[in-house]
Amino acid sequence: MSSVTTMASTISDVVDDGDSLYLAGFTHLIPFAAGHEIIRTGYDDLELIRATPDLVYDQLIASGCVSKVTFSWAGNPGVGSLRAFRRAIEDGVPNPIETEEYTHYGMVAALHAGAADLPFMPVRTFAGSDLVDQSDAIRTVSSPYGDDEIPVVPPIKPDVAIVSAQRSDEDGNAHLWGIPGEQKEAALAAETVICCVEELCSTETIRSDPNRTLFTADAVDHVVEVPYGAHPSYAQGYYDRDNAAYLEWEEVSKDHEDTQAWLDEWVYGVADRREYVEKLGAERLLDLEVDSKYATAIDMGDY
Amino acid sequence: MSSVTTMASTISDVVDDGDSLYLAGFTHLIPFAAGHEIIRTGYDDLELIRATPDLVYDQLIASGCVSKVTFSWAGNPGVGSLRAFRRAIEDGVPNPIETEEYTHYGMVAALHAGAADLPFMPVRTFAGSDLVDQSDAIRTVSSPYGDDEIPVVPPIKPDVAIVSAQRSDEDGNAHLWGIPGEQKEAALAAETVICCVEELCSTETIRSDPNRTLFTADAVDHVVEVPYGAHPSYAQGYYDRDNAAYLEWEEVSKDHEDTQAWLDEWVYGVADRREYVEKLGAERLLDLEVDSKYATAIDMGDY
Amino acid sequence: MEYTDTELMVTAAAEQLEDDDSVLVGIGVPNLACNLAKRNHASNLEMIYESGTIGSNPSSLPLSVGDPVLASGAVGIESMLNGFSYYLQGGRIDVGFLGGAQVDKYGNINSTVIGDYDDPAVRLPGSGGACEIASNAHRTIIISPLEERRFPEEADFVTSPGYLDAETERADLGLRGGPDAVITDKAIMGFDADGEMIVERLHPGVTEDDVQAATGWEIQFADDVERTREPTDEELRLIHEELDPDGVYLD
Amino acid sequence: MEYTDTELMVTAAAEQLEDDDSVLVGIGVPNLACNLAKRNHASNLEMIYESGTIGSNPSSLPLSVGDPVLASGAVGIESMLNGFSYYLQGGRIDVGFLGGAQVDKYGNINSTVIGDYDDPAVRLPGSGGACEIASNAHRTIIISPLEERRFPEEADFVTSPGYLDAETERADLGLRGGPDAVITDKAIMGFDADGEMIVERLHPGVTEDDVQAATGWEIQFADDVERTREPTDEELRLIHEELDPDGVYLD
Repeated sequence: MSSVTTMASTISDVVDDGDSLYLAGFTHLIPFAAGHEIIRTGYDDLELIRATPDLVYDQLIASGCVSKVTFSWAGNPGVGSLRAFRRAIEDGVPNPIETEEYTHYGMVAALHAGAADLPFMPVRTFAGSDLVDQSDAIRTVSSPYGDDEIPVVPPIKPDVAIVSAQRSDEDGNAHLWGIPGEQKEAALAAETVICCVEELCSTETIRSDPNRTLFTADAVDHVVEVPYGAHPSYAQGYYDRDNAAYLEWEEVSKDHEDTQAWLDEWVYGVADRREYVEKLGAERLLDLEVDSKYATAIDMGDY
Repeated sequence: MSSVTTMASTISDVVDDGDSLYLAGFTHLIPFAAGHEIIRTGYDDLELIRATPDLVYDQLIASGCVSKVTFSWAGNPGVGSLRAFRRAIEDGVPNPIETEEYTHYGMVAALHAGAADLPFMPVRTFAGSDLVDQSDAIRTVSSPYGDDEIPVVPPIKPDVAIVSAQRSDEDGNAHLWGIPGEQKEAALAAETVICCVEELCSTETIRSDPNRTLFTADAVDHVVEVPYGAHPSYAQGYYDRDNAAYLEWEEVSKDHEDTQAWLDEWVYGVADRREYVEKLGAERLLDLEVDSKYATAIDMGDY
Repeated sequence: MEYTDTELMVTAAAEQLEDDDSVLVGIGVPNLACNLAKRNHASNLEMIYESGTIGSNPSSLPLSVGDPVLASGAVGIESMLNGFSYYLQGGRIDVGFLGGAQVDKYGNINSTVIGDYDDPAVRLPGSGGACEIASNAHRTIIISPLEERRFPEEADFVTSPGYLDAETERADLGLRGGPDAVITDKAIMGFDADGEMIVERLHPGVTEDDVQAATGWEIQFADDVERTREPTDEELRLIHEELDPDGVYLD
Repeated sequence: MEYTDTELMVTAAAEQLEDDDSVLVGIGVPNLACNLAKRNHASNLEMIYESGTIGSNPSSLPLSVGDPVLASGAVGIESMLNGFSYYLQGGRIDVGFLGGAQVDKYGNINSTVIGDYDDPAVRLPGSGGACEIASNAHRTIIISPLEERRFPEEADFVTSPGYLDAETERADLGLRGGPDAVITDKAIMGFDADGEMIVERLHPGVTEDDVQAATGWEIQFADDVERTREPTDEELRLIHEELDPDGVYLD
């Protein structure tokens, strides 16, 4: 059972230095608001885990709060590389970071093992790849049914997962539509879960469509309502992906000082997400607006 | 890619004697229409697989077309045992059947392994149970991460799966709501898949809500539109479960001759599902009607 | 007010539940017990069914664990695979209810066969999810009438592990929890440190001899065996007027 | 009509696709190639993205594989876990597209590091889903400009297995399929029976010497090397007017 709180109090209450964090999302519903609050709160020894470190991880790394990144694809989707991530690895700027590397499937299979309390998950990937040699985590098991060996991954259980959905009730029963990525598995694998939503809704709304529920209050410890919390990522049906911002980051992040200046302006320079959105301005918000297109209704029946 | 066909032609085209069949569903959307067509078509060496053999498997067994049942719980839900199933095992009437036994989780994990092409799936069940001794299928694997041994199940890949949904397009992209059971895993694990739907819908309806899609045309070979195809099971939002019929079966099935008489009347005595529904009569259908209760709309956005 | 054995089992089972428990609910007595607890001392009880419905709030009594009334108005619905993987195996179920044809001295349960597996006298339905409930719930509550044939010293077949042979540790086999209570129509039993069943409460009017006569081994009695609390008038009213107005399970 | 290298790569990649193929689509050339094929010879092509969208029918070009335009109007959307488990590993993907910083003689691809893994000259994004695409798709198509630094005899790091060392059998490691074609800006290569890359078509105006000069090993040429077909006017019109009207990938 969870409680509805503000982002600032939730982050400072929940996230301790030394924790492993999973900010979930595959392109969709990436919790930028939470990431920025983590930067403002100030840490220096966080392990960030995530299949697809995105701009938000680049920003966290640039701010100096990260000591390790566990990942499977660290890039700016459709644009290029993550330059702060690379600077940390290639040049130790602002600090060296350790890395642990999976493939996408290896990563989500490991989260599944964490969520389902399995000692390992078998995957038909890694064989023939040098990734095996770089990781003690990836091992093999002989099938007892006469097949050859199959690679396995161990469970990943982050200390904290920050997951998102378009709407949830105050308990954290959450409806998500569009691309779910690994939000569910991250929520179920983590010790403590913060759920960020575009809007709170009634439990009746959730109960009207239980098949839409991606994870239930069981998995959630804190609910934070944070409109536009995913910008420049997007919330399906609420606002568009700000692709221009992803392209801009490629320029901003080329240089460490420019990156710091960006953080000063857009993260340290605002108190919270509301100020960030005000700073974005109405014109940008209007550009990201999307016309409505409702799903065809389904009848659950009044049993 | 699939084609829309009639139940009779589909069953006779697809199901061969000696095949293993999975008629999917957990209480919800059980394909009785397909089961009755299998009885009418006439076989004598089918392997029936399913977590929850229901009345439809009892009827198939009573008709003499079954040589083996692989299952995890063989009962009349909320009522009692499956009496034809028991007669076959305890007394060899109408013919002896072989059995292979799992637990629910073991069964769906085995289907998952079949669907995902894994050589096995680990499960934290079976340890300490005598079920292990009765099955060569359940084995153990040592975790390479220092844990103890964990039981594993092999993949189950039925020759034919008959799955159901409330609606699909002509290609077999299917929307299901309510209890999904193991419909998805069965559809993905089987070699050939027949999808039974209450109604065909446009692809636009499917595309309006892609998160509602339980399985796609990829998995489906034949689509059959068969209203009331699940009776006396139910289709959420379409009609209620006919609990009276489940209670009646407890009486009918006590005696092999009574069971045969029932099959003569309700299966052999009708040409197809339409005649069965006509025979049920309007009053029964009205009793099973359910008032509408629509899910709260979601906006996918017109991107 | 008069009450039946079943009603006493319902109120006794309800007492085993704590507020905020996640319960994997079965049909019959467990369903009534959960709904009773939810209306009294455990308003935050989360009811999950084997069919995958989570937070079900049924407006009428379901016949099976997969009735549509459990899906309509639930807070979530999982596939069997996800339900068993994430809720049971993942450790999110506090309490599971179990029944069976035989319950033995160490809480092992048989719901598979009476007699020989390969040539059974009675072929029972099988495990279903019982083996995983017994293996993965944090605690299990067994519900069964107390009869000698139902409580043999050793079950013909162990479908769902209890405390095994009382020597093997459940944890060594990777098993979570274990049987916590046995609710019968004559007494309520718990388990001692070795995992052997022990009578803790006798129902009103029942003697130790009555219990021993209905048990297939020399059963232990706690030093301070107490009397089971009788259902209150309010509990009986709730059960009859609200939970099972049609008397599906109580007549 | 005039055309660019990229346009030729798009039409050449489109030709590799067959009707009814399920394709795991990447951004850029693969996306344009799939959409072109779908409008021409492969109207039943099923486009699946790594983000889990199935049967996407984007009304505009996505910047990433997870853009909302790929979700809205898809026939289905899977979680990453299900997408990789059931579509890729389950064997439902006929064709996967791959790129990378290095492609070696046997079609092994590096998208991890240039230089030493522990002290890299360039840290690349990593596998993402590339290793599983290379391992599980029934055939893969590699897209890359042909440059000596991009086509070394041996990759600095094998992220995604091709034909390995040409001695180990892919099937012995449990790997499905393998690289089928390499589409570059100078030529199209296939693989011989041993799994070694072999030039099969030269683009118009390109010589064998041009190809050899841009390759890090002595590359084989087929006996009957042909010329790559030029894009037709209709293909170029489709690409420019319908598929990439804003010139996102083609300018």
